[in-house]
Amino acid sequence: MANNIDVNEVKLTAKDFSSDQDVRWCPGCGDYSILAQVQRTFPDIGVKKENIVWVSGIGCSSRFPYYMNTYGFHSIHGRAPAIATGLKISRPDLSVWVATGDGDLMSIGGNHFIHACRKNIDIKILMFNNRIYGLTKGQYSPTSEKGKVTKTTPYGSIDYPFNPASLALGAESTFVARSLDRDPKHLQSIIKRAADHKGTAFVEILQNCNIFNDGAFALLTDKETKADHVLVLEHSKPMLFGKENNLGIKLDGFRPVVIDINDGKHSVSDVWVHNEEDHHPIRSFILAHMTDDPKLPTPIGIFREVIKPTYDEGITEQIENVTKKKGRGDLQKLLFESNTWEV
Amino acid sequence: MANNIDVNEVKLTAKDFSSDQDVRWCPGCGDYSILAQVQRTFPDIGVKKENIVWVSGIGCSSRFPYYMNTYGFHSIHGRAPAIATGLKISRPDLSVWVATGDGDLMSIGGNHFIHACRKNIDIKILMFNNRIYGLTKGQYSPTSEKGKVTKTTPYGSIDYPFNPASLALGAESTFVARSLDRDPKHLQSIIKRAADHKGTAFVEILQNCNIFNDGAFALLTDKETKADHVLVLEHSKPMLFGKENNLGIKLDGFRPVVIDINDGKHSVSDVWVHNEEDHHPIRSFILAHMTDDPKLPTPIGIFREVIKPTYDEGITEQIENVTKKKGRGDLQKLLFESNTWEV
Amino acid sequence: MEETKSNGKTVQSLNDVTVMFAGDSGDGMQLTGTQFSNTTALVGNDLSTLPDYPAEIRAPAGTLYGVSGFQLHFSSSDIHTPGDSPDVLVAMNPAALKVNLKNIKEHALIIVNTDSFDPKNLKIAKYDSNPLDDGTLEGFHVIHVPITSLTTNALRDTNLSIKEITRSKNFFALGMMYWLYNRPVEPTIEWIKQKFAKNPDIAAANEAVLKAGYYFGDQTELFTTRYSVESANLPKGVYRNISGNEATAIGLVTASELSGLPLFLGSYPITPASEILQYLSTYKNYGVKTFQAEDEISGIASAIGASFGGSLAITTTSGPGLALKAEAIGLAVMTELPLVIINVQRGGPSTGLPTKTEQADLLQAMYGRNGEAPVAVLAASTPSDCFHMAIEASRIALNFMTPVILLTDGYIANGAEPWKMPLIEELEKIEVKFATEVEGFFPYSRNEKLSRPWAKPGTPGLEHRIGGLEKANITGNVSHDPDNHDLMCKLRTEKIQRIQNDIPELEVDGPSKGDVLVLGWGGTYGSIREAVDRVRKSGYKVSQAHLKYINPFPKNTREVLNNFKHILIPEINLGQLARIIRSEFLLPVIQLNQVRGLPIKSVDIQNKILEILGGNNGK
Amino acid sequence: MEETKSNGKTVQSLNDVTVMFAGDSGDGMQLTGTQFSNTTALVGNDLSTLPDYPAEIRAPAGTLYGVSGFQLHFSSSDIHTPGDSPDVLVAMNPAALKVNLKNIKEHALIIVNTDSFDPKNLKIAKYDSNPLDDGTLEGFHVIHVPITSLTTNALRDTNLSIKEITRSKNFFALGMMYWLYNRPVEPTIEWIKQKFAKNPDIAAANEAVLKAGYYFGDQTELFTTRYSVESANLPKGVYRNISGNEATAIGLVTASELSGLPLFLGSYPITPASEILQYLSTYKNYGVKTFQAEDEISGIASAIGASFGGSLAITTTSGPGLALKAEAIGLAVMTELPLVIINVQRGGPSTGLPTKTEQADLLQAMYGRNGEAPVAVLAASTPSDCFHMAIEASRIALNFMTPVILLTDGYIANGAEPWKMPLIEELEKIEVKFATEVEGFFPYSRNEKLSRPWAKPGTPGLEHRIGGLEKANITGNVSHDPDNHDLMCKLRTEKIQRIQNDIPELEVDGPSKGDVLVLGWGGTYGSIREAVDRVRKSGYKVSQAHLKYINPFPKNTREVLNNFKHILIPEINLGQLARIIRSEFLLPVIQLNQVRGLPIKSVDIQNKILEILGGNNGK
Ligand SMILES: Cc1ncc(C[n+]2csc(CCOP(=O)(O)OP(=O)(O)O)c2C)c(N)n1
Ligand SMILES: Cc1ncc(C[n+]2csc(CCOP(=O)(O)OP(=O)(O)O)c2C)c(N)n1
Ligand code: SF4
Ligand code: SF4
Ligand SMILES: [Mg+2]
Ligand SMILES: [Mg+2]
Repeated sequence: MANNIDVNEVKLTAKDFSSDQDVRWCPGCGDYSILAQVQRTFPDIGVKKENIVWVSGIGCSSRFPYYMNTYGFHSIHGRAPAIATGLKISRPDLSVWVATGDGDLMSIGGNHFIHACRKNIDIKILMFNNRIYGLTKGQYSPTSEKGKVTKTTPYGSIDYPFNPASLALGAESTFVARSLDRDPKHLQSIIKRAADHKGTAFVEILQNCNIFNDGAFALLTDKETKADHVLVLEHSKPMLFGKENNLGIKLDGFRPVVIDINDGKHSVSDVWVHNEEDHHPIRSFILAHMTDDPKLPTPIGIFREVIKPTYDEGITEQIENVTKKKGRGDLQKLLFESNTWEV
Repeated sequence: MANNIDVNEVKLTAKDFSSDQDVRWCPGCGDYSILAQVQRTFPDIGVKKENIVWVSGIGCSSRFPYYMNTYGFHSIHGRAPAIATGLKISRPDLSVWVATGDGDLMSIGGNHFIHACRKNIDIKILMFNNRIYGLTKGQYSPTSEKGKVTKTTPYGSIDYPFNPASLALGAESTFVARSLDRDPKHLQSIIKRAADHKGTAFVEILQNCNIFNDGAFALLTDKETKADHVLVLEHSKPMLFGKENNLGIKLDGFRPVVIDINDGKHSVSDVWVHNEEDHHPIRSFILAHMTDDPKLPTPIGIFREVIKPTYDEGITEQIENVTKKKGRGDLQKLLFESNTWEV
Repeated sequence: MEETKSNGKTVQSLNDVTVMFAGDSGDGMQLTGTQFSNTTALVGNDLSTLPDYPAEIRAPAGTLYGVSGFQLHFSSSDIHTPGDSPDVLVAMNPAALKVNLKNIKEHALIIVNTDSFDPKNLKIAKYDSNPLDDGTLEGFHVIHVPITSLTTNALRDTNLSIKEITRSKNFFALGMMYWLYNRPVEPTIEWIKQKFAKNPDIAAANEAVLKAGYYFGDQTELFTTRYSVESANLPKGVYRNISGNEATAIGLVTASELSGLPLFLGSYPITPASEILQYLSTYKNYGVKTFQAEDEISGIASAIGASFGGSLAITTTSGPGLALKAEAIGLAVMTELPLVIINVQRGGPSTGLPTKTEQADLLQAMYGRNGEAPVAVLAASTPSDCFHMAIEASRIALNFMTPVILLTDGYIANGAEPWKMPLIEELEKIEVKFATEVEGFFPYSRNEKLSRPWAKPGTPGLEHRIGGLEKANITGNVSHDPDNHDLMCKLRTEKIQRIQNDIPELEVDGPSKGDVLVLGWGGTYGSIREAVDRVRKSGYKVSQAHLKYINPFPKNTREVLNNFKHILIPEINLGQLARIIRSEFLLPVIQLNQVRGLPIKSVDIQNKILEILGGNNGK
Repeated sequence: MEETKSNGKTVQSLNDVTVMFAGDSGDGMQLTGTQFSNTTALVGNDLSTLPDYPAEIRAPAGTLYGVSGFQLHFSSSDIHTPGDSPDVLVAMNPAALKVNLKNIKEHALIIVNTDSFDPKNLKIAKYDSNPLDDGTLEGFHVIHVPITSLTTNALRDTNLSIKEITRSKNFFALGMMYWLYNRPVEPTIEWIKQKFAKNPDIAAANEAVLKAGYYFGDQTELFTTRYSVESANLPKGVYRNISGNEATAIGLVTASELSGLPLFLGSYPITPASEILQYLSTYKNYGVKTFQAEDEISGIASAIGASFGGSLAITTTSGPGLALKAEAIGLAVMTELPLVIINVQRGGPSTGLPTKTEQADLLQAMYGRNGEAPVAVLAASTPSDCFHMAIEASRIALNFMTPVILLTDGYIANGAEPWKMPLIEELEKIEVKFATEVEGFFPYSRNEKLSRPWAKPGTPGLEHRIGGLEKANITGNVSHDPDNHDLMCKLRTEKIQRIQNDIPELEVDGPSKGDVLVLGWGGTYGSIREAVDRVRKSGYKVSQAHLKYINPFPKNTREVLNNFKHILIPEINLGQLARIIRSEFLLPVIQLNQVRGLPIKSVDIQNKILEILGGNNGK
């Protein structure tokens, strides 16, 4: 792990990360898988259990910390990024994770989210996107598709959804990724990469709420359809997908289009090669906006990772510099420093 | 004006839009010019004075409504977009404008801003970006450059600023533009275009705060430097700039670079042609991120304009449809409609 | 209790019964309870309900925290609470039995679904041995019914899956209860047909199971007695069963109609208030505009914008949401715009007990803002009273150009009671006059109510600016003048005070002078009323007064209170009204405070009254 | 008033003087006032200041609303307020004269900059004729000084621009006042040299002008009398002049040192609290971390995060910001994390009068949250008291694992007074013990203070989860149990109550029994103290008690109050402490309420006391 955080001596197992609390999600909820993948991954991120903190807001997803045998804080709706920010700044030695939902992070918590991204606060944000408010029983969320019929939109919603990756990129997040509750291996790899990233890591996890929005991502997870609808991004590899891995993404100007590399007209060399390390945000913005076009597959994987100093590094460095220059503060001096007189 | 709003019969003048209140900004403040350009433009936007409402938050910039002889609401810090949203949805017949600052809109008001963009609420947002908190006397703002020394950052700020256009585009704003307090003509043209846009119009106005951040945009406004540092975007025109209009923007992949069309190696046909109507957000995102690169000029003008149904249109249409289907609601029926019995 | 014979079974006539349907959250207990309530209402009983569901959406099957309950009290006479303790418990699984056992009456009737008492479920419910045969239930009247098997049996010839079949077992229980309490199955069959119109197989199955349950009651030897509860002697009129949230929603639409103003709701979902937003979003053809905002602040801010635009503007929320709206309420106070803020109180502090009831937001409603920022505070007392109080809140907001906070709570919001509906034409109109005259228009001039003119955008010549900075009296310009500020603070306070002239006096139920007055507010009405009734029945004199207007208090409040030696204030908080009464009237009051997330039990109030009266408990 | 002669002028010795420096916001009046204060402190007077500046940053020159004032009261004896009305007004322009005229003493000395009384400025100040010669100033002792020309004269040989030259005219006024009140110019010269180290031309010019003003005083015939105010008899020690905001900041750093915990401040700028954030951001080498958040909610949320991580966590704000923090304060209550919330009160409601003082957030601090969410509430009484109360707030937060709201206000935050500084080593340490033992660790177990253990992340074996849902007693697991909730609500309340054991008793200044006790809280201390002193000097008996701990009250509060026939509570609100006292102790209290954005005048309190005592006003 790229962090300045203590590493483990003893190898832990997934079970070590499981708390003694009953898991209270609905049977069949995608959150179970996310929990399992985190628990499976965490022994490998090289951080001691006691140095990990999970912070969450309110929502089904935000119950997550209760089930992790680490430090945890189930806070109030939307504020997890802000709480995590204060925790990380004050305790750079901790590995700070945020578990949140599409409502928690993108609705009420939107401002804290974009500011965390902007400041490159070294926290990892896993957003469980089920495109619905689960805990409050099925109102539409800012990621619900337009026209959605829910309890608060009996005639269909009229607002356009956020594109979470686009919003994160617009706010300059240094790590933007997407994964699926139903693709355990992929999800594990992304969690691991988020852990390794030094800076704000935003991971959108498409998650099925089988009670209020069942099948929202069926196209991407059903055996028959997923190969044709999911594009797995891999660094420095051409963007290929499809049942026979014959489909590729080609760039037509800024617009990605689908080509068939076996149609005689195209070849793999026409296919756009993924580069997650591109510092310029445009490439990742194109990837983020692929979901605007129903003809394109949905990319999963790491859209981009950029390394730049984090906020906590900055503040630590500044304190060191000032202290070097002025010496460690002496309180009595502070009091007596200006315009004093004696009686 | 493309809006469904009553048009004027009598031609008004700038003076008609000036209220009886003393203008209380500091002498020399860039806000004066913005006010003047708005007052000069408004007789031409074709909306009756009484059908215009200015809503603002708190800040020097947010004093704006007091000086406009229209309806006005000087509200609380950060909430202007939300108040304007309720006003516009409930009164689609009004032309609703938001005057705000970089702190008001991008700090405390960030969430309302991105949600207004996402929902395509038909309001016009003029953000006076002086990269500082003026009214509270000089703390840094979310648009202040990194390393900025201010009252709250005596050793320099450590956070990265927002790129306002990038944030607006990430949140899917349908109209994104930038102008300068010190370029009256340009500013007038942009205000006019914002008025004409049906949907959320976001206009960043770079504004000099001569008290707390004097000269922040000097490069872009000083006679000697501006030609080389400002790129004026014009629809379907090649992006040329420079004292002799000999410099152009060429696209190198996704990256804009500066070329000299008179250097013998390049010609005007190498220059990227602006298309503000491009529906795909990538082009405008590249423009927004030109300010990341100090070698590039700062674009002003309209980054993009996209037309799609607004929220208020959606809600009006839905009400009409439902009413057509079910008939205008009858309250007595509503009461008696379900499971009644008589005693 | 009369007894007659019918169909070989004894028929016992009861005055009132409290039934608890309890099962897994997936067992459909809320639906069962609601159907039983509706049918019970149709047969003319008075009734009161208390749904109680877990915070989890679908807690894992069989767990104690996953138990969902629906308590229902019905009677042949006037009643006011869902009953302190159930006479009958229908327990669909061991967890439901365990959770409710401590709360049911001695000798209560317990109907259990024996099929679910298998080792797995017993273990999940943390039973070491089977309570059905280890003596746990001694003293109760227990009836063992293999509900799951009987349901499966009834549907063995259908093509439904096992999952679908077992899901309909609640209808078996419902049918059985219909038989037991002598109610018709037809209304529910009607409902099933409508509800599952698109799925006739399921409709047919549910109907079959419902009937199977009913016939099982009739034929089994397990039931030797059948009960009848005569219809209550309610005032003449057309009734429906209504919950507080629905009544609130309808009340708001009614206020919109009475005032002639379009309704705008800006809101963010939160339990237990979301339903008001949900109901209102279905009323599009009443011209209602609902806006699901990005958060509570935007919810109220959008409503303030709509109010500025001339709508009847509403925002709805619950506790933590009200906290978030505090700053914006202050803006509405300063700009003197009409605004109705509805707070459905739930258990706090913080996220607290989100699905439980409480009355602990009164002081927040009164004082939870910076500066001297008085608003009107109202509280609804029963589910159907929410209708009237929603209209009252709107009327006061519009007449006095002020924010009004209407407090309801989780109990009356989710609970239901029969409601004699009004005729709309008989309701009083709400007069609203927008300013239109340019001559003499000043945004902060005032009428005799101290209310300022409302000039909405679009009115030529009345262009003006308002905002959160202190306003100069009359002109409404920004003013930093010290004396003006003092004056304006006092004017705003006095305006709220003058609402006293426009609200009913505080009524006393019982003698207007005496030893004990039980003073309540909001959702405790029923519990207090029932306690007072019972104490009176045992021959004591006691009076009740219930505050629905808290800021300002009704004009005669001091007079009412001064006429009693003791004032008892029961509240589901640590004494918030008591605090206000003490400071307002300098009267020592006796408090009864329980903060248990549940309605206060009538019996506890009853005992407290008797204690004050000096009688021994319960005599 | 002794008189002596010196240098051909009479020297009159005064006990105390109140001076008002007033001019355009660009005229540097705040700087002038501050310099005069500092020098006055150095010569050993007691003093108290009241800066008063417009909400506008640089209001257009010459306007009435653009006037900036600095009032300063200094004395040879103990004083407590910036003075009710100035004895001397230095008016740099017509607007400054007009704004202050109604407030100065009869026969006051007025020094005017005659150069600025030109037609343009007179018009902007809305004077129809020149007040210097139309009789307006009759009865005052007016001294005409062409300050601008004299300044220009003094600098005619420099290379400075006209703008630079006129900008230094405030130093002329300052020099003149130094001469008039017999204070040395050297400290200011020192300061000028430091301040303008990088700009020696400006430094030289300012020094020259300062001296020019001084000599002008000496040589002109306009002044026939010079005044001297002897140094006050202050307790021995090292002093500095300190404002409330600076004292708060230093107090917090001190608390960090005393507790051994790193300081974290999460805050969002807001007048008049921003300075605390600004001061703390300069203390990087004390390990202080300041985080300028995106809004007030993030300010407190980040502090809660830091508190969970084991820091001494602070958030600072003013009224509207406190409203925004309400929900998160509830979270800190439920999670029982130490947190200091500092609210520098300003004029409300809503944006109100952002640069003025007020005491109207007391009820918000007490009750402005959903549910039963008690926190400790403290209030500082004077600028230097902010230092002590910041430490007290930190101590209570850390010892009781609770949020503490410390109230200060714009007046004491911006005002300054001489402060006898403590020796750090003599201050009591704040004991903090983090949990480390795995054995027997339960997140919600409690010690005798009812405080729960603080186990910070990084401690092996103590991994645990907290949150905003109701907690089970001891284990801290989520609990929906009714009885547990009731218990926890009561435990949280009792915990705050137990703070009584750890705070000083309420002291009575004056007889502990009597007719009148003047009870105050927070920033009114000085006004009350001065009023009480004066009433006593006229031979009456009156006592004073000042509450710095409001929730809980000191243990002996009831006893103190019961010993007096009348309790007078002066407040800069509509009676917020009065309301609490009435409900808490059922005592009728007499209120004196002014909401004028300014400190209450001592004379008004004095008159009220006399009225209660039955004396005719002022005897
Ligand atoms: C201040 C506040 N507002 C509203 C709520 C109600 N609330 C709880 S969770 C939630 C939405 C949750 O949606 P999401 O974050 O998508 O989580 P999910 O349940 O879908 O996992 C809402 C609106 C609350 N608890 N607090
Ligand atoms: C809730 C709240 N928080 C903080 C403030 C203090 N405040 C007033 S204006 C402002 C920032 C203004 O910055 P900006 O929007 O950039 O406006 P400018 O003055 O620079 O035009 C702040 C922090 C406030 N009035 N209300
Ligand atoms: S409601 Fe949806 S998101 Fe919530 S636990 Fe159930 S299935 Fe999961
Ligand atoms: S402080 Fe800056 S932004 Fe504000 S009025 Fe003055 S110059 Fe303009
Ligand atoms: Mg969700
Ligand atoms: Mg600004």
